[in-house]
Amino acid sequence: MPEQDKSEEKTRLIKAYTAIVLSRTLDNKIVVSQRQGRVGFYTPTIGQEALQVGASMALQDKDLIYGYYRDVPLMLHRGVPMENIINQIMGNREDSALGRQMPSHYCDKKRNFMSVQSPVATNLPLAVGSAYTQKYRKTNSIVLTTFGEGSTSAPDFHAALNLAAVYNLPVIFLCENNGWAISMPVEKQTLAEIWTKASAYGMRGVRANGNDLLETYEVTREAVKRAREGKGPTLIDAVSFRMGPHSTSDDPTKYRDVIVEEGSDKDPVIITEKLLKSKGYIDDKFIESIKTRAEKIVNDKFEECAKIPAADPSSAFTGVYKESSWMLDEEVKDLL
Amino acid sequence: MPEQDKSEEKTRLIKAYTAIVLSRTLDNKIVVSQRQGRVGFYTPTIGQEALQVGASMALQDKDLIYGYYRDVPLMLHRGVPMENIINQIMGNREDSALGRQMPSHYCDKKRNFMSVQSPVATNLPLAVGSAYTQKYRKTNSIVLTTFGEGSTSAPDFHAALNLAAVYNLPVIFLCENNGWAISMPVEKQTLAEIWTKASAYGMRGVRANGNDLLETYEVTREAVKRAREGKGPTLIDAVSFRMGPHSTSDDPTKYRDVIVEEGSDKDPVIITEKLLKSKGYIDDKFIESIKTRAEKIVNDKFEECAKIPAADPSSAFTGVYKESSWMLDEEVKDLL
Amino acid sequence: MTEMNMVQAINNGLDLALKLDDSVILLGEDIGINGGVFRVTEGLQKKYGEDRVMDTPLVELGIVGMAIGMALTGLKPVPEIQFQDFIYTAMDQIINQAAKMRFRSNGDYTVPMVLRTPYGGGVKGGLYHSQSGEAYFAHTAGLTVVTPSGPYDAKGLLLSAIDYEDPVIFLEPKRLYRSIKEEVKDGEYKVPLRKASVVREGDDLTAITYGSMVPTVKNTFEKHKVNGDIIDLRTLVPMDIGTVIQSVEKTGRVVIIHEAPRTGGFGAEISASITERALESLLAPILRVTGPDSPFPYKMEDYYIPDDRRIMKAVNKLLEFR
Amino acid sequence: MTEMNMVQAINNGLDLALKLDDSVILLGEDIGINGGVFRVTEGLQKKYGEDRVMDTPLVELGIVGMAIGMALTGLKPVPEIQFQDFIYTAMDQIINQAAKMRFRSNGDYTVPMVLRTPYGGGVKGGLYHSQSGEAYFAHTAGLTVVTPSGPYDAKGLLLSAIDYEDPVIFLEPKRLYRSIKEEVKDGEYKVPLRKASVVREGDDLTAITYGSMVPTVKNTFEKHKVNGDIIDLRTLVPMDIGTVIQSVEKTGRVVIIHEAPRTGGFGAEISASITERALESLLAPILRVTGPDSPFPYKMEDYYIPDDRRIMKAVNKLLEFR
Ligand SMILES: Cc1ncc(C[n+]2csc(CCOP(=O)(O)OP(=O)(O)O)c2C)c(N)n1
Ligand SMILES: Cc1ncc(C[n+]2csc(CCOP(=O)(O)OP(=O)(O)O)c2C)c(N)n1
Ligand SMILES: [Mg+2]
Ligand SMILES: [Mg+2]
Repeated sequence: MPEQDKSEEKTRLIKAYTAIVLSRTLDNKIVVSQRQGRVGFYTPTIGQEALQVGASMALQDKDLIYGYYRDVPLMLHRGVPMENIINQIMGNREDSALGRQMPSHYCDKKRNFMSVQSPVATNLPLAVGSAYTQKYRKTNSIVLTTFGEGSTSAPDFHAALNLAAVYNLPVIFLCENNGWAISMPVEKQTLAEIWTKASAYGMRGVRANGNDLLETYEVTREAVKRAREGKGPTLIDAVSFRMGPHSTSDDPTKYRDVIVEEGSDKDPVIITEKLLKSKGYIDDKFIESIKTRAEKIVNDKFEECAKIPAADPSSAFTGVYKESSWMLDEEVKDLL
Repeated sequence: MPEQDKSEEKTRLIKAYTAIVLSRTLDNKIVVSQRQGRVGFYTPTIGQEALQVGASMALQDKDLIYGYYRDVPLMLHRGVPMENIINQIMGNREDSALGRQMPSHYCDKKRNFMSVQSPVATNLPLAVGSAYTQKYRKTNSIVLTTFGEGSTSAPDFHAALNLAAVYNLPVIFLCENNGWAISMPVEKQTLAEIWTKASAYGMRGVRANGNDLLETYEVTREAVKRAREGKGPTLIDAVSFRMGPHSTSDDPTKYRDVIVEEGSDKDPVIITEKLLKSKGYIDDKFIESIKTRAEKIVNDKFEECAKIPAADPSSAFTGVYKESSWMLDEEVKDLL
Repeated sequence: MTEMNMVQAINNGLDLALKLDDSVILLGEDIGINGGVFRVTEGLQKKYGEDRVMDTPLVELGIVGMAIGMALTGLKPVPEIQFQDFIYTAMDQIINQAAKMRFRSNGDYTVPMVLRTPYGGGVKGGLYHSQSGEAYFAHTAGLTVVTPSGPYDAKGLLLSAIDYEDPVIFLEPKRLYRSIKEEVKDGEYKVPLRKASVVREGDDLTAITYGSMVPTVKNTFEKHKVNGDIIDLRTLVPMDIGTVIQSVEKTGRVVIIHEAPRTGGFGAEISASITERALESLLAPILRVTGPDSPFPYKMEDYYIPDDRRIMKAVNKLLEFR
Repeated sequence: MTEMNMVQAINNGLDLALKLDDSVILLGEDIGINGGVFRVTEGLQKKYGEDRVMDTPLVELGIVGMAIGMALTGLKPVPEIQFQDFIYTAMDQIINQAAKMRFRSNGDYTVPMVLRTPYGGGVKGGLYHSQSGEAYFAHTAGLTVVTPSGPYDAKGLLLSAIDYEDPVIFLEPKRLYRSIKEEVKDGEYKVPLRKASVVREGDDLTAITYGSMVPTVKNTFEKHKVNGDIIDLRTLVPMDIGTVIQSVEKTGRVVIIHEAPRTGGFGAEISASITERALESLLAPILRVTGPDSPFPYKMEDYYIPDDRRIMKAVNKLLEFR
């Protein structure tokens, strides 16, 4: 690799690694805070950092993302300010949804990160429609949408992939295959490997080791390139592992043994560190300093955000229509 | 082939051919009657006779069928009395649904032919549930469900195939691939060949030439055998051609040229005749006599059924619950 | 001005919308080369191309979901569901995505989509080609539910809906598609959403109805010389409560007519809203003349749909009540 | 008799049903090894095996569709939808298959299925874990809509529903899952469907409510010593109109309380049914205290759900009205 490229790669990988560490640190902080009652609910992202950041590395700012409730690493790498994420989780006055949505339901229009819903896979047809806009308007932007492997059983997955293929749209379906849908292991969810489902739509499907930052990046980059060149959609099956519980309400000991311990060889943070070390981009000192800095950033941001007051109660009952309905106006007068 | 087997095959194939001819004759009769205003609506089956009869040949009486609105040949071969079909289409007092359902919405519990609905593909999850019952109750019966290739885009297709595979159920998905979904050709419906969609569920998928009675029979027989042996579901892509309009309300000249003329070499009736002739089972005289007899049977049955009076109007407003609701009772008093 | 039936008027409205604004995209099953099973989109694909009048695969939730995704990125999609009876697989997209998007994103993302679909009986469609499901949509905050009762309104309401910045469920009474002709303005004009229209005036009672039943009620009142107001709601939600209450305060007697089953139908909301606000004006019980609480039948549809006889039974009961 | 909360009572009812009849099959997401996200099915898979308590892939329409197919072939499926908010992709199966099967096959095929699902707010679930969609089901002829308000009724109604030969939508108020304990009979007993229960008696007014709101209304009446009937409908459709009208004729004043949004909510049907039948008994407008016409919010859910203050506002308005 020429020096110039190597230096670019180093910058890119350090940015990626930083996002991974920040995200892991934030994740742990929120989980602890939830237990302390400072946060209502949360869907941890632990274990899915490398694949999300790898995919994000392949995107441009103008590309659209229809993410899901587990996409903090992706958002951080993309440049969504950490306080936006924390404010959302706290549902305070600065939350994009003013406390209307549950925690983990992010939205950041400035960074083209669309509003997250709870019903799984229902973002996929929307992503397809938005990809249609890009093609129709010749924007040269593409759309990426994320979802879990359990969500591939949902009807919207089927609808979206077929439509994307038929209209040859610039959209990438990134399956964050963490092996579990709450208590349902992927082997019982479906008998086929996820990436092979693409062939049912005449679409390209590929698998990536989701714990390998660079592999996910390369696979996504290829998909992005094809999409931008008008060569159509790709389904990426990024295989990783859900290291945490499904959510802070979930007790995984009911249905599984822990298989990947934090800090073990299979932890994507450790795998990414090894990668960067092997390339000579970072060393233990760097790792320590970045983790210390991450702790401080996360703690500071968290405390800052915790001070932001709740939105005015009335904000939970407005903004349903552009022009309000008289019914709601009347009802709100009664209930506030 | 030993004599015994040959004679059995002859009986079987003549029964099949007879059903095909009867069905074609009935089809034409109903289409003409619709133009004369004697029938309200109809979805012709012309072109799909060989595949339906071929599939039916592989079933036992105890097997369940979840069919769709184009399954007259299948029903006739199975032994559904022709008058049941005509009565349904006329919606008279003898209709299984007492004139409640549109024409082409058959039901014959005695022959294990389940009630047909209009929304496409929504019979598929039901077929899976009923297949579950067979497995759970160890009945050794299997379930066959039919649908058009357009219906593979519908969400229920996706749900049903995945569930059937995951629970390894004795169910056969027979796609009657007639090339069109009203005005939408299969090439625009989906980019993949229909039989390949099975692989997305880890299921066996096979293609059959649906105009070839024996091929469809063999393919279905193999699928039935596997299902009965506990080897799970199969998707069969039986490729034929919709020779008629989508329905009597449809004008196909708006969107396509006629490609298969009745009586041409591609007509499954002609293809089946050739097959039976080549085996020495029938000759031209037999063909003529069977067609003449079919004309007579169809005309007689039709006129008989036409004489059956309509059901009492009140029957359109009963039978919603086992124990009627007071609301409906009250409403019906007002409207009759 | 040209004399048009409702199919022609909607076709004309869509044509105009497509011409005036290249953000407008039509999508649905068989709407392109085939011109729609009711011919509402006839000729439009030829005129505006396959990328603006899109034939879709057979998947209602995909049609609606894609349309929402288009709307979120600046287009103005007008999806068609071939029969309202087939909309239910798309209910999640409608209820959980379209209706809630503005609220949950605090206005960052909005869904200016007009979801067109023919509804109601009268074409011998049986259980699955005759349903009137307006109540399902009317109960869903975030949706605006509109139904025209004639060609002029159909075009004018459609153009308003396309301009509206929130999702509109546009229910077309298929029974009226070709049965009424009216003079319709050739160019652009709008009939406002959220505004009822008083289609006949009188003092003795108030008939409240919408969509497919409006002509029936009008004909009944004319034939039997009923001296009453007939209110065509046009927009069900948000309902034009002012017009309703004003009439009720004048007449004191109310009959509500719709084709959908009575229990939980939109008539219940109209009745409840009136009782809440104008009980003291009521001189008689509020009556509902509706479809019965049973699936829509094939053969006996003329009994199912409210008719002259049933409407007059209610009218007479109201007038005789004291 | 054992003291149980609603989770325990339903679990106990399911256990009994599974034991008594091998046609009973439970299916749903995470109901097996995990015991359900609310623990309602805890321990049942272990006891009855994976073929009777089935963990399913993530596909609501498949869960419901499969259950219908089981019911059509002699089983008694009890599918669970994890949250009622996620039921909408299965609406077509519910409306077009389950509800219409008996009618369209003239009784040859029937759907004895009990579709269980937790609904309503109070667990900080936001837009998608808090909905009360009963009105969608109540408007669908062919369905029977049931919702218990406490542990005893929950078990008894569930056992009636499993025995019933038509599809039942069994809505479990998740807010009450663990908040109330009652003495519950250990063995089999039934609480009849289609029968309301008068949970408190009084002369001044009638409160009509169901499911999640019943304890709130009871507490409010007790605390403020309101002298009124409280009717817990238990079965919404077909509604027990006799009990309702009898009370209204006694009191002449009616307040309806539910958590779902007002417009097109089931309260509208209750109100309309009363006005139709008992206008002359009414001494005051029928009032509705309901959730507002907006999506269910995360943070401000205590404002969304009718409370003591709002109920008393309506009660006082009714009592003062003359
Ligand atoms: C349509 C729908 N059904 C059920 C749920 C409840 N639920 C939330 S997450 C989840 C599992 C999703 O698994 P997967 O798609 O693999 O994503 P993961 O949580 O593993 O990232 C379920 C069943 C839901 N959100 N949406
Ligand atoms: C869910 C649904 N959407 C739309 C329709 C209207 N419709 C009736 S048949 C049909 C085409 C079906 O094509 P295919 O599945 O190939 O069956 P075929 O009619 O060709 O036998 C359509 C769109 C329907 N019945 N159901
Ligand atoms: Mg997962
Ligand atoms: Mg076809």
